[in-house]
Amino acid sequence: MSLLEVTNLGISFGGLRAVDEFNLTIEQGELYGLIGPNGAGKTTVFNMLTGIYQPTDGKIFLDGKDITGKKTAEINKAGIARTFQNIRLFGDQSVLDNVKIGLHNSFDYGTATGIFRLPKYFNVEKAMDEKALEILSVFGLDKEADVLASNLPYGKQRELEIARALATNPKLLLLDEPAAGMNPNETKDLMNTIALIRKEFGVTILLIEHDMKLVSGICEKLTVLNFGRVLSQGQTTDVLNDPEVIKAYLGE
Amino acid sequence: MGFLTYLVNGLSLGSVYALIALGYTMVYGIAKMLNFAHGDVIMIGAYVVFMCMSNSGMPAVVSIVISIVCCTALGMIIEKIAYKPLRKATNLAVLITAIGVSYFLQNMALMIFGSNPVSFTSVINWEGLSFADGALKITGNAIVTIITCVVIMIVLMWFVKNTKPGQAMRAVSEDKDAAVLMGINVNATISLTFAIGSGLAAIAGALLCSSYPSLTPYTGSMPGIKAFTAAVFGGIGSIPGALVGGLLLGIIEILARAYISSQLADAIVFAVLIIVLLVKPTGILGKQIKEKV
Amino acid sequence: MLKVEDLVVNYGVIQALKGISFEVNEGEVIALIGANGAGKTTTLQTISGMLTPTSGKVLLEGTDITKVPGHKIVSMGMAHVPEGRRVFAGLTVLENLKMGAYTRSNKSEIADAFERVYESFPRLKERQNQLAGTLSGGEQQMLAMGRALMSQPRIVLMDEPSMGLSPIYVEEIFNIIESISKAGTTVLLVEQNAKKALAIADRAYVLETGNIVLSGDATTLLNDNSIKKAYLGE
Amino acid sequence: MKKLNKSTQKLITTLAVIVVLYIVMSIMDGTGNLSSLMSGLLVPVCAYSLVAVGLNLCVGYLGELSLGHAGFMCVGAFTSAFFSKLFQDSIPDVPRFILALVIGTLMAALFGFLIAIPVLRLSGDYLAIVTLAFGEIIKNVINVLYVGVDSNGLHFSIKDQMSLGMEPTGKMLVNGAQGITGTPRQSTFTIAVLLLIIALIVTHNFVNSRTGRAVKAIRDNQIAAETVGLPVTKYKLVAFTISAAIAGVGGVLYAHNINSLTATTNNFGYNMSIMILVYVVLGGIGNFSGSVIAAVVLTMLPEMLRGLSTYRMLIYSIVLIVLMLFNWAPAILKWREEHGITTAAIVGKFKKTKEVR
Amino acid sequence: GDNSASTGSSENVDTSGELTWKIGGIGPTTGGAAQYGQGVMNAIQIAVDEVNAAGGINGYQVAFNFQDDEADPQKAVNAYNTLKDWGMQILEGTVTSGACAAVSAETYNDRIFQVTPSASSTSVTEGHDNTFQICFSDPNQGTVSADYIAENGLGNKIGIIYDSSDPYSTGVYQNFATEAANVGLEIVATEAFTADSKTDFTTQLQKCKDAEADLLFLPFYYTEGSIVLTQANKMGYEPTMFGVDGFDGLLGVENFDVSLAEGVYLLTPFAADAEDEATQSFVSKYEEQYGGTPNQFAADAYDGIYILKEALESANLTPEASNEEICEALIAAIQEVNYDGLTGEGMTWNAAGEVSKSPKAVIIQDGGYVSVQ
Ligand SMILES: Nc1ncnc2c1ncn2[C@@H]1O[C@H](COP(=O)(O)OP(=O)(O)OP(=O)(O)O)[C@@H](O)[C@H]1O
Ligand SMILES: Nc1ncnc2c1ncn2[C@@H]1O[C@H](COP(=O)(O)OP(=O)(O)OP(=O)(O)O)[C@@H](O)[C@H]1O
Ligand SMILES: [Mg+2]
Ligand SMILES: [Mg+2]
Repeated sequence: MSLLEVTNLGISFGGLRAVDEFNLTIEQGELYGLIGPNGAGKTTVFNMLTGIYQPTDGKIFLDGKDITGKKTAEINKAGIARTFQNIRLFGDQSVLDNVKIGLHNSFDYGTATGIFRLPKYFNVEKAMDEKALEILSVFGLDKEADVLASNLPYGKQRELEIARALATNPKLLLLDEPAAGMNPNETKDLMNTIALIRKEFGVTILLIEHDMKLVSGICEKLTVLNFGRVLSQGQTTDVLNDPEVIKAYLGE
Repeated sequence: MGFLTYLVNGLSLGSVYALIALGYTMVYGIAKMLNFAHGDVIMIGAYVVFMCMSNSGMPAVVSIVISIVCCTALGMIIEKIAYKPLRKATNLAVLITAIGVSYFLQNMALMIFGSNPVSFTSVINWEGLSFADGALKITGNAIVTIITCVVIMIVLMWFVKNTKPGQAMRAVSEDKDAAVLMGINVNATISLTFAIGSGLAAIAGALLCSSYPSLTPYTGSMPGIKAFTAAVFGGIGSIPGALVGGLLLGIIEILARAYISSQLADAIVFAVLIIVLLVKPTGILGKQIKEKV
Repeated sequence: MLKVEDLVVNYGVIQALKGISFEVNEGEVIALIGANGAGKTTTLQTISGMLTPTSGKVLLEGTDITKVPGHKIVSMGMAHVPEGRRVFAGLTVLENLKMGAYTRSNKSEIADAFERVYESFPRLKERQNQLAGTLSGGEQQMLAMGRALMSQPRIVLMDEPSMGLSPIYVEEIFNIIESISKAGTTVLLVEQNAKKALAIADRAYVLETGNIVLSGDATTLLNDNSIKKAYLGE
Repeated sequence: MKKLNKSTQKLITTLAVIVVLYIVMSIMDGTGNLSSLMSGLLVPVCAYSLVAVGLNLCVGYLGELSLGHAGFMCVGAFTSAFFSKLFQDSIPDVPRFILALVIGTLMAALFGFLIAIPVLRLSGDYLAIVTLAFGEIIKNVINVLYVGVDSNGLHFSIKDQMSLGMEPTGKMLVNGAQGITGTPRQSTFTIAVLLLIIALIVTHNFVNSRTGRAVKAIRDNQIAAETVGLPVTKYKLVAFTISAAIAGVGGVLYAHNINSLTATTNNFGYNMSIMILVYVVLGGIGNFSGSVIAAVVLTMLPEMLRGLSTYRMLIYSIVLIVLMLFNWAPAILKWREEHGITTAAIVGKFKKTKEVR
Repeated sequence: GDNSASTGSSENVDTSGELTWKIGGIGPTTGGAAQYGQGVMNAIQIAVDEVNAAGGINGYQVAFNFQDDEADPQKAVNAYNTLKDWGMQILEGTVTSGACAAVSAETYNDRIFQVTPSASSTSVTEGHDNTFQICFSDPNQGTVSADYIAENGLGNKIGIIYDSSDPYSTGVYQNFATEAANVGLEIVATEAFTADSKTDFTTQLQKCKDAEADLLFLPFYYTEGSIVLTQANKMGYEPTMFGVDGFDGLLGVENFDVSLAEGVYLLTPFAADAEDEATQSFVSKYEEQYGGTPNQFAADAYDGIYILKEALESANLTPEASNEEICEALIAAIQEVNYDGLTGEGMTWNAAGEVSKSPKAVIIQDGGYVSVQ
């Protein structure tokens, strides 16, 4: 069974058909790319996969389970985590706390335990701190654990967002333009990090990116969206050589 | 006939709310602040009209013009001293300062005008219209207030949509920093907004006290709160929303008092407000902008 | 045309710019490159008056504009494509573009500007009446760029204008920069895509943690090994 | 870890200061060295502080502006006073007060919870106006609520006293606009300080717990909070309910300190809600100790200004504006930083931490 | 306009050295009820000045200190405590019922003697042996009004409008309604308003009009009264208007068209245009010092000082006595007092703290009060 199976997904905004008849199958462990011109509907697909938008048509299955129309939080619990095209961190909280919020559902103690500081509070908090630092260290962010998230430079914020998403222990990780605003060297580092987290956390990754170096460098398969519809789908090299794709997206 | 009478009463009460709400919404929509002192500027405006008209015997129109000038200046001064320094602070800080300004104006008025109520001479001399042999009366005050409201609403909408300063206001309301990058003078724009809002307050003061003729230093505070409610009801920031919200609030208040319970009318008005907002979370005409992710 | 002298900018205790100086001549395209957090955005924001420097001077055509309020600087002929796009989310695309032309009053000039922007970004024309806040990331970037061009500036500051754009549009953006430069507009360009930026720039400055560490002719820098290694990813 | 310690440290400092003040005040009061005015203000100040702490949880951590917290205070006050009146002669003082406290708190929490379910779907100023509306409804209903007791049991009316149909010997418990008169005076300074300390600890522990973190996350970015799997509605409810409950405790204290409990605009209407909001904002959004300081200072201020006679409220309003500018205007803050006139320097160790931005 | 606010000084007898009587006053001098509190403050000041000029009470001068309570119970208690710190021995206050109930519990505990010029609710005096009212109590006013209307056949169908958020107004209304039932008056409409909506009475008036009420009973203050009269006039509704003591002051509203008040009955112990010398002297002093016409609140307050004086003199007290001694002695003494003042002749007090004076029903004619007893 595939990890993610999307059939005939569609959504309209007023008169605009932003996504139409979108199909996608991702197998466990794949690193999958979603590309396409600006305004093709890529972010909208992410929004539907995570329940932020309700699709007007189609079905989404994760691990065989139908998650169409579920609430965002439930979808996350079912195993999908994401980052955002415009970074959305908890800016007024520390880097460490950002990750601990990601860990929220993996560790448990009740509100009353917290208010009365029962022993369980201290144990669980300690375990959360350790786990969070462990995740942060993958990104080399553990040294900045106490810094306010909004004071991090842009690139680090993107990494923190990935760390936070990983903390929710997802099966599928959605990354929306993770390399935007990074220079080629930083992008290279990011590619290594993505490879590393895939190995370490065993997650499947679906990413949107306009940086072809990153896409061709790490994605195994690609889907190209154009005007809300699938233009091409398949192995990365095949897709990138598809004349339609070159014409609509890559140029040259 | 009873119902029609109540409806007319509701309309005339509502039109006063609407007039005040227009000023609220104007300032809120552009400067993104709840100007809790607005009601008190109205009170000052009413006193100025009263002084000019009843104490100095000037004609109503002249009095109102003087009052508009005074209130406009007052609004701009308040903005400059109390609000402008907090431009970059949280909105709540300005809200609290506005409360301070509200207390200040009330107590200032108390010192100057004393605590005794004065009976306000209506600025409108017209008896109004009378239908069905006097069984249904619409007072001149009500008619003038409603017409004033509609005219002001149309002018404001036109102004904001079609003039340069209006455009600047919209840009400032969206994003002050980006507005600067368009070459817009944010301070001047906000100051202008306050000037307009306070000028409207003068008119509102004159018409409020013409319909409800007792004037004290605290006259503005309750209508201020009600009008704020009306502005939210109609969709705060929306100019036609202020009109609709004000009128509806007035009508609901009167009908609740007439048909349900005069003791619980206030509670009923607020309950209706809550219900409407639950169904339409951004008010009747407020635009619902879903954040794009 | 633009001269920056010994600029120091602080965010509270953090010193983001530690006294940088550089110059942009009339008609030039100057690239400002540097890693994340180097201070590029801070530099542009200080020039256009969004930030006040702790010390130092900014001169525009010889006049000191350090203390001039932001909106006046814009009316002096400077436009700024800000980081993070900063489009007016609640206004339509058309209204956003109109805002761009706020300082202009000549109707036919504005009409021309519209035409040119629509020509460069046909997508914006298609979406004239869509609220800017609901545009896709790339579309918003186009709008930010188009809005800045609406004022027909003599000098334009661009903060990562190619960010989030698809490869075709990245090409397009650089073409546009070249063409407005040809038409006489001076450009100060901040770009992560240093290779492309250097390719169209006349000169470039390299910023590192608040200091200018290198400067020179763009083609020379493009072939500089340390630059290649640090910023071009080669 | 370091940050947590810092905020705990701050809490401990605050509590230490409160305890010291408590001891000093109690000794002065006991030895007759405290003026009647001060001694009379001890309990009300604690009550207002409590409500401010409750509201600060809502404004500072939930990130929602409530203009109806006086309503929750009102619920706490009236339900507890009602209970105390009803059982004035049948339950001994101490257990009755404890029960009244529990009832007032729970009722305020219940109202908070019920209000929150619909209200938290709204945001920003819409939420503010609905909470304001709620507070006004409570006030309005209490003003026309008549409850009496006689040998036939309880009688209720929302019209007037006559429609209760009571026996002549019956006792009025809630008498419309006259409210509740003769509530036993049981709020002592000791109880008030104790409750305030508990509230400070509870709120501190809450915002630094797993739930509190989630609440802050929701405040900072609701969509992001949802995508990391936080049940947004649940946590908003929890925070709002706790916030209302604390306001209710303030109400209980207030009610058991005054003979005539009425619901007017000034003591339980929007004027009071706004006053409490003033404490919260002036003291620092998210800064609980700050709320307490602001509540104390602003309650004392008009009393201290009594010597100025009619200029009193005028001066008060000017001081309020100046204080706001002094504490919030960015330009002044910068100037203060440069000249070392920080909050820390002014109010000893009560300094603002990073989390209180 | 009148600027009584700025001239009202609350403490102007120097208390240095010599022993004085310390009399405190409490009432709203700011906030929505400020006009009532300021009137009381000014009147007490006049009385105190007169008493001092005439040699004081039992040979001791009187020091007077008035504190603002914004008509709020808690603030009233604060004001009371401020006065206690000042050394107050006797309290004349507070002006409004809700606040007064809170303070009278305090004076009761502290054993400080208290008279209130205007707080008419029974909750003020109930269970407090030390508190005495100078104004009519709510039950008194309500009952007397109903009786008077019935006896004189002023109206057949009665409409009532009252302020349901005000203890005073509800108190009078309830007693009126109860007594009305006893004397067989028909009440055809009972409408309320609240502090939050006290400017628009058109609906309430309309409902009374629709119910064909020919007499409106209006137990509230003159500020709202002036609006009710204006709005009824605009509607062309002309029932007999019957106010209680709160209506006194109506004619003093600046710029008010007094012709609207023609034929209004009210129950007031005081008429500012009365011919007697005491009233004339008081009114002229008031007008001279503070501007504006004093109303019944002021007159009651003025009487209050003289009543205290009489009681103190009959008990033969000096300021050396403790508060408690003064209190106990005055409780006994005031019940023996029989005082002729601005607000009534032969005023006496019972142990419950209620005044017995004959309420004067007056009718407004030609812009002045005409007694219709
Ligand atoms: N809430 C909305 N209302 C109206 N139109 C919308 C909304 N959200 C998205 N759109 C439109 O749908 C289309 C797809 O947007 P989407 O954000 O998915 O594009 P994208 O493929 O992510 O593009 P980019 O690469 O530029 O980020 C765009 O044309 C956009 O304007
Ligand atoms: N508002 C702020 N408050 C505090 N520090 C800030 C703020 N804005 C920027 N900084 C810090 O100032 C330094 C320079 O930031 P700037 O945004 O100018 O960098 P940049 O070169 O534009 O980086 P990027 O490539 O990420 O856009 C960074 O260390 C950043 O963390
Ligand atoms: Mg996108
Ligand atoms: Mg930048």
